[in-house]
Amino acid sequence: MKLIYELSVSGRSGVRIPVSDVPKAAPLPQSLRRAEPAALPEVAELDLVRHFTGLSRRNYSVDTNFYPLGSCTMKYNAKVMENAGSLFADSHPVLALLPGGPEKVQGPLSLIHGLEQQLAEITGMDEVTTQPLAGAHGEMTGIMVIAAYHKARGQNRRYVIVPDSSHGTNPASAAMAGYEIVTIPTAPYGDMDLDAFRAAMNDQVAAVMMTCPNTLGIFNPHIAEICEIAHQAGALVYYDGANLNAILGKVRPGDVGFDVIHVNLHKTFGTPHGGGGPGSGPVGVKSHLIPYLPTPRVVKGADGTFGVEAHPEGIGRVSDFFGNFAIMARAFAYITMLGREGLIEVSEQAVLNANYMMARLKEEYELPFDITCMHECVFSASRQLKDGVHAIDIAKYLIDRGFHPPTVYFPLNVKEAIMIEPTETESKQTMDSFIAVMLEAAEVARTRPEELHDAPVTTPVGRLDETRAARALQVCCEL
Amino acid sequence: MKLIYELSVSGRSGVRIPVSDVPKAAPLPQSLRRAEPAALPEVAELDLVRHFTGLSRRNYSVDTNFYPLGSCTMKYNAKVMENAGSLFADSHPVLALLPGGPEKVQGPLSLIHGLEQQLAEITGMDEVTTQPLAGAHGEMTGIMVIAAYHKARGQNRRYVIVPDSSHGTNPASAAMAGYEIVTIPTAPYGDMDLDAFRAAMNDQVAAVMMTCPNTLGIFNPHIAEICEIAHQAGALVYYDGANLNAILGKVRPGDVGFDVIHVNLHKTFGTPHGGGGPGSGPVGVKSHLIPYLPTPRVVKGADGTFGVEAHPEGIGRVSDFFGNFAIMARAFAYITMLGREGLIEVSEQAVLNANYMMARLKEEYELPFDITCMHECVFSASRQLKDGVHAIDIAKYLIDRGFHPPTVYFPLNVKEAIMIEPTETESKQTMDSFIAVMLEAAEVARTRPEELHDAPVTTPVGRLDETRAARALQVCCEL
Amino acid sequence: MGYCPNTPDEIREMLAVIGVGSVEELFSAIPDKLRAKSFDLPAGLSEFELMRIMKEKAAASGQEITNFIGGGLYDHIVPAVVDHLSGRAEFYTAYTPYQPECAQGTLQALYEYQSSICRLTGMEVSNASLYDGGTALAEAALMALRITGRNSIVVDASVNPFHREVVQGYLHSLSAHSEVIAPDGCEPAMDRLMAAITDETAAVIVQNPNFFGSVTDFTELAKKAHQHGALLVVGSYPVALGLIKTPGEMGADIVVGDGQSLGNPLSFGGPYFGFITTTKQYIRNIPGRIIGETVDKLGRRGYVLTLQAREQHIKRHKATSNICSNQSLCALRGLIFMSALGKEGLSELAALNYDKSEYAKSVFSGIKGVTVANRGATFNEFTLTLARPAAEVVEKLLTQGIAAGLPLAPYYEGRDKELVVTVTEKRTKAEIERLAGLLEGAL
Amino acid sequence: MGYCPNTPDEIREMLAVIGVGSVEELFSAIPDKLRAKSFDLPAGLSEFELMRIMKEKAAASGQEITNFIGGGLYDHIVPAVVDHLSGRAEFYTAYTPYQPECAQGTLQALYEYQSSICRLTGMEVSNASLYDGGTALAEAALMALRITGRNSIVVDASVNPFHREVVQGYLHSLSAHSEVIAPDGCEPAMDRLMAAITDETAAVIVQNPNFFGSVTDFTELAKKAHQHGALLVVGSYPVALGLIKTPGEMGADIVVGDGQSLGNPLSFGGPYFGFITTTKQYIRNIPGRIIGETVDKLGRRGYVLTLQAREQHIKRHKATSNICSNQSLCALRGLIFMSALGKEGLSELAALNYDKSEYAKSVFSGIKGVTVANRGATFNEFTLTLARPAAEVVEKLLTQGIAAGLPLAPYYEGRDKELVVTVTEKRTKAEIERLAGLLEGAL
Repeated sequence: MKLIYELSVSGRSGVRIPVSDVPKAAPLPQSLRRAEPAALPEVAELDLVRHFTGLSRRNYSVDTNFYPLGSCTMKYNAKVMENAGSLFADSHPVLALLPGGPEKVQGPLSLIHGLEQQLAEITGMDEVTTQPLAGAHGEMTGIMVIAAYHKARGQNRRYVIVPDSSHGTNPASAAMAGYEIVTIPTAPYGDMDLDAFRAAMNDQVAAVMMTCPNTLGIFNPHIAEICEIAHQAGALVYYDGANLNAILGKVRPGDVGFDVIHVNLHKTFGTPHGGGGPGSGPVGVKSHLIPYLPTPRVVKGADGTFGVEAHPEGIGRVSDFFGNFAIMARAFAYITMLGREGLIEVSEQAVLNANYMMARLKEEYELPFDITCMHECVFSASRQLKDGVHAIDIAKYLIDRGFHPPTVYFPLNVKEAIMIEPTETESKQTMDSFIAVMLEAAEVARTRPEELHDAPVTTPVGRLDETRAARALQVCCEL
Repeated sequence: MKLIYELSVSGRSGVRIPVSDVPKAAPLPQSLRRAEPAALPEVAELDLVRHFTGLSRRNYSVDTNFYPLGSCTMKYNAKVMENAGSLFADSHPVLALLPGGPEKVQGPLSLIHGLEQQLAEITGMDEVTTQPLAGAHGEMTGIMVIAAYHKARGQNRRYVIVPDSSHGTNPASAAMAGYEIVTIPTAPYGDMDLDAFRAAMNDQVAAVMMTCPNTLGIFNPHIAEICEIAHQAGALVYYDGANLNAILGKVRPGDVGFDVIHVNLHKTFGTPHGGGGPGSGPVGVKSHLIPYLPTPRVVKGADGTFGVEAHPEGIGRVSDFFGNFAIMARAFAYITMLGREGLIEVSEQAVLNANYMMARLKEEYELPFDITCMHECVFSASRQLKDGVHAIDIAKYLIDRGFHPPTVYFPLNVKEAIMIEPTETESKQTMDSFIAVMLEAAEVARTRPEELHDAPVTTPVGRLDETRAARALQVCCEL
Repeated sequence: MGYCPNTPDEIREMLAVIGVGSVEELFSAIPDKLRAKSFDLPAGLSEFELMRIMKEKAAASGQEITNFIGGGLYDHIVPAVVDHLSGRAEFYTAYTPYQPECAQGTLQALYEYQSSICRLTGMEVSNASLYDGGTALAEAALMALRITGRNSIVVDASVNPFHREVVQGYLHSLSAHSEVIAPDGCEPAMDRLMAAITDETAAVIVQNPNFFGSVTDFTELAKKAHQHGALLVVGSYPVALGLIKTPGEMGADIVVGDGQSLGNPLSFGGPYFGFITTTKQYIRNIPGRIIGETVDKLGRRGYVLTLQAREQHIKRHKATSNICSNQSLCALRGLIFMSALGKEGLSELAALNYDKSEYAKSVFSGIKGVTVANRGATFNEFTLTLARPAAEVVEKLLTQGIAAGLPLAPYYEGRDKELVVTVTEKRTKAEIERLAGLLEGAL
Repeated sequence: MGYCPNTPDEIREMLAVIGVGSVEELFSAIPDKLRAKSFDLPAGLSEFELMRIMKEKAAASGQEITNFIGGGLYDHIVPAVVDHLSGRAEFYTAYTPYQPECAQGTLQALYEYQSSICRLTGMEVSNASLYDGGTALAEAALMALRITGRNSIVVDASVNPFHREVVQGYLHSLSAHSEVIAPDGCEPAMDRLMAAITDETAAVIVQNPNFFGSVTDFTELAKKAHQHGALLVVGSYPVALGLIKTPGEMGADIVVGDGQSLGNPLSFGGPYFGFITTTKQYIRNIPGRIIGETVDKLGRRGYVLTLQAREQHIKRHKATSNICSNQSLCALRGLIFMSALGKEGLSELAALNYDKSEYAKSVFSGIKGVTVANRGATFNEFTLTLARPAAEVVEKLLTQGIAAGLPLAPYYEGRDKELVVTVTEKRTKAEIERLAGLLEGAL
């Protein structure tokens, strides 16, 4: 497809601007004006509509078919959540900061407070802030809270421990919060090596960041012990909530011993991914960390009305206002609609689907950790590799057969990893049709491996030259 | 794609029904209950979403590309009209019929009245009713009004005259209104043969139905004379507004001498076609016909408020309430947004585009009436027929090349007709790319005609067996 | 004005290709004396100014009122998924599917719609939609005239009077005769209906539930009609069909109704859709479009408009109807609604309407000066007889934000104190009790 | 509960394949003592009951208030086409485009976004979005630290205080130093800013227009910064860039801002998007995703995530940032907005904001007890000095449905009587005059 700039015709216009009802003002001084208008596209509304409709049709999405992307929780979100999220379009957050303002925005303030309470109950934490704007942002916020806690105790700890199977955001976030990273290898049981962990632990460790179930879909049986070891050394334990979808109503990180958690609303709680965002990454903490949470804080007064306060000892502001509110509204709607039993069903069905997938595919695909999984399972294409077929080839074949590929080459500690997360919203039939294609791919790999190297052939473009992209660095359509 | 019924799994459910807050009632007597639940699909919301998203992607539409369907005015309608149309979702029309009700629904009543006034000004008529639900329904309503007029004069006229180039709805609507049809052939100038018309005219003729510009895109130079001849014989003249898009601000049927008009809101006035509807077909009349308009009538009181009345001598109710209101809201929005100059521009650009199309294509395609056209132009594939290529073959080739075909085989009085209406919302570029493909089709017809017989090959299905469909009559998915 | 895309440069290029000097020249075929004498409309607005006006009108449209009114249109839930899917631009900006290869989306959906509406009504064949409930009933009457070759219709007066009025106009145009049979209180006068059927009768038209809310079994009436070679036409309410006996089970020949309650918002009167179903033997007599299944050369299943020879664009004045544009998009909404609720969901929805209405009946009948007028069963509507003129009570309660019901008086002479009350699943117990309190106060 | 699709039969079949007896068995790896001690949430609701709750909250969200407030977020028009196109499910239910062959829609759109935001800011390269204005400014500061290898930032205090607070947190975490330079009334104190730049300075951060609404040319400051090997970081307001001199023209090295005003509704605080643009030489230092153009084997043009080696999923703790999910869908809205208005439209929109604001200034400055505090030019915001504490006036006017402006006091000590007033294109002349009347009455 052409670029929108390639559709542009000088003098064409799209949406009409309102006519002015005030006099034309004296112009801004020349020295303060831009030399010429920004060279934006000049297209009609219809050009726009066809262009973006056409682009949309070049996307795979949950609404078109199964999206079994491990570690991403690409569930279906009921359409009513979109309606719920759009109800507050014209509500200005600065109203809440004006004198007398909070009483004008009791609806959104009560929603934020309600969501924070829901998330606290779900995670077993004592207070939640909804300000972080994404999962990684939540991680950084959580680690900043931990840093403030240690600092308030006069301690200047230097290290954060992460297992090597962690999401890349964990070490990156801790680094942005000012820490040095200690990485612990994975032991044969599928999660962090306990001896290496013990050896790494000392009074310079500020925090341990754990994902549980981890990126292999394994619930670490030593998780309580890990928390204890950390706490004994004065370190705090951080729970990466990316995989929370597996344990709703079953385990609460707060009960297990975690001090801090972030939750990816855009994974577990009813908000779609938007091609890469927006997300929302609320952070929950135990009571000893509440003073260090960011500002603003939404509070419920004795009279039942809601107000806005600062956390005077806290880490300050991590985002401009109250977080990605419309995403939070979707999450609040999701939790409210599903309710207690519905949320438990989510995790039960997510885990059932993942184990069914694992059981059906393990005949043909190597399963490095053959134990009951939680919400996702990780295979390796190591058998197929003997025929020269890589995980990426299987992935691309799936595209030709109408499915989005699973996550491949992650987690890094499994060779030729193929990571499948079906989520609870997929039916057995959908999984069965996916499984059939996966088994077919294994068959093709055995019998006609070369066919897999050319895939995909049904898409608007074939495999793209990423090296060229990184070398040419054409990232902006030239004037 | 599978049928929704083929996705159904016993026991699966989609949207949840609200929980009852009242006691369970004693059951309806068995004899009044259905024996078993209707065998509707049992699918999850996600199944629905993928099914209908998938189906939508099997449709060509204005939003995907150019839709040059002659006689259909497939223009682009700005998205804001959709927003405007959806604002009244929970407004119950029966409110307007309750004592004290009209004051609760002044918004919609004022909109109906406003639209009626806009349309009266645009068409040059004295009063408009918005009740008819589609163009053909408007035609029938208009002819019923004419019948009531004659009856009130003690006349029982039997005939309605239509030219052979008319839309099929014209004779069908007049027949449903109880008339016998007299069809007049087309003369070489491209519209109704005047001598034959004069010969057919007598005091048993109730009405003459004209489309102007007609389906050949020709503005009849004798149209005023036709009105006069009819009026002299005591007949009324009906204007089929299907092609109104050509003459906004240029000609008003009321000024020309027409007594009745219907307007297709879904063609000219900003409302999309919906895969075949809903439409809306308001009818405008001159003052002598006002008493015979249908009930209810929205009136503006001396105090500026709006009320609902009956037309005591009128033809009664032609639809249940106030017509397809949300379609009318779009039309009101369209007229209000474009305004006087905008509407004139619509017709000017529609006519310019059609003439440009005609000028570019007439080298390769036979043009039976080579004069300045209005909003559409009609070619014939007669040259291509020499190579065994029919209009339908060219149409199907266009589909493979990404365009919707023009209307083919209509009007009936042009052999192998290819009828193109670009509308004012298409740009020169879009037309140029369509023209390129049309010229290419002519080239293929000359050089490799057999290729055209297999088209389309890029669609989910090829040419379908219509005979088999009519013979098998499988119109309902069997239980 | 910015609405049409061509720029002045492009317009100049196009005029040069055409060979004229100005756009105005293209209109020179129109004689000067025929030019518009006026075109007095205000200047245009931007979309933002427009929406300000539209929102003002919407703010004065009674959407805040608690509805206990029906009259053939019902305040039902519309699942969010209906808007989202029917709002796909590929559906709503497509034309009638005359080119089936690039319209399989619309065609298959309408085939599924036909299937669903058949199953709902218990009938064998359906078209792809008509305009609304009233015109569908009129088309059914005309269809019965065509099938039987007769010229006379018997109509139960407890059929929705708005619909009857539309039927009347259609029949009058064709000089057909109709006999209207007064009801027996709130129930159809079965004896009189039976007695009215003769060998000249093309059809007898009834509605279930009727305008007063009463539910009736018309099986015997169907038998009687068939004995005389007449057809039974039943007007029906789709949500009620989640619970009540289907016209198909009663032996109906033609079933019609308004599809509004299937996922179409009230929108001050439309658009909705009319539906019509019948038995296989009458398929060629149905008005409007029909979608049929077939295959292409490679044997791939596909859908087309079929039996087009009945239609106006082919048959012109001999067509089964003049209908061209129908209500496809609304029928699509109906299909999505029926599929979203599904087999069990529609039954549950109907049961909920019934339960709420029965609860309301029990509460209202405890009020002094209020009695329930229906002798037999009702679905989600019923008729109350009040101690005062119903119009006065309704007018008073309307000022308190509640539309208490539809007074019968304008439609049934002498029934001044009667009021049809509608209670859908959307009405809460609290709202029902609030109405009860206000009713009590108003009597 | 009906939310998950599998039926009891299917669940049984799946358990059999897995070889366990119950779903609960699948959780047996979790020690009993770790099981949830509580999960005290209410029962679920249907979507209709849910929407009733949500609409109640929305009804109490101040959407009826006439906004003369900004604070970095602006009440601008959002063309209908933005919602319709960004609402295409294929956009909003897709994931990050890791598999480019089936994500060309998102990828090409983000490439177009990068191009548009570069043109708007007058810079050469952009990433595919950050979270919001404040975090974008913080990322810009960190980027400057990386590029220069220095540890100190100079910040103009007339930069949005909300943004500054975010920057402060990020810098504090990394033990970087920042020096805040007090403004000169409503204008940046150019002398003090110049003086604060040393050979240790990584960057000087300014904003244009600044928090008080003043518009400034920072060309000389850029030169000064560059003389010291420091970068100029400019916070900008996209709609203003339709009119005012671009950071690129001034010689800025990094430009950031909040994209809210480009087609994203206020929504009580988000989601919006942050943007960041820079010059080609610094492309490898940008945080977050970048889309690049390339070709496939057949030479077909396509788009991919590029320079991923900077990012956290590859580089882990050595990444340029921890950002993973960004605000793609909001950036898409920004692109559609910029394309819908286009070259002339954005200029017109900016001019309209300027004209309305100038008109408001002229009206307000005629009120006794009101003076305009800005000495120089402003865009669509300006600062008033009132005869009474601004907080009192704002609180009073809020009860009359008007948010008169943002009092400076909480953010700038001692400026109790000052009020920043915002006038966008959506404010009508009548609304401006109404505010003038109310202001007059409140003083």
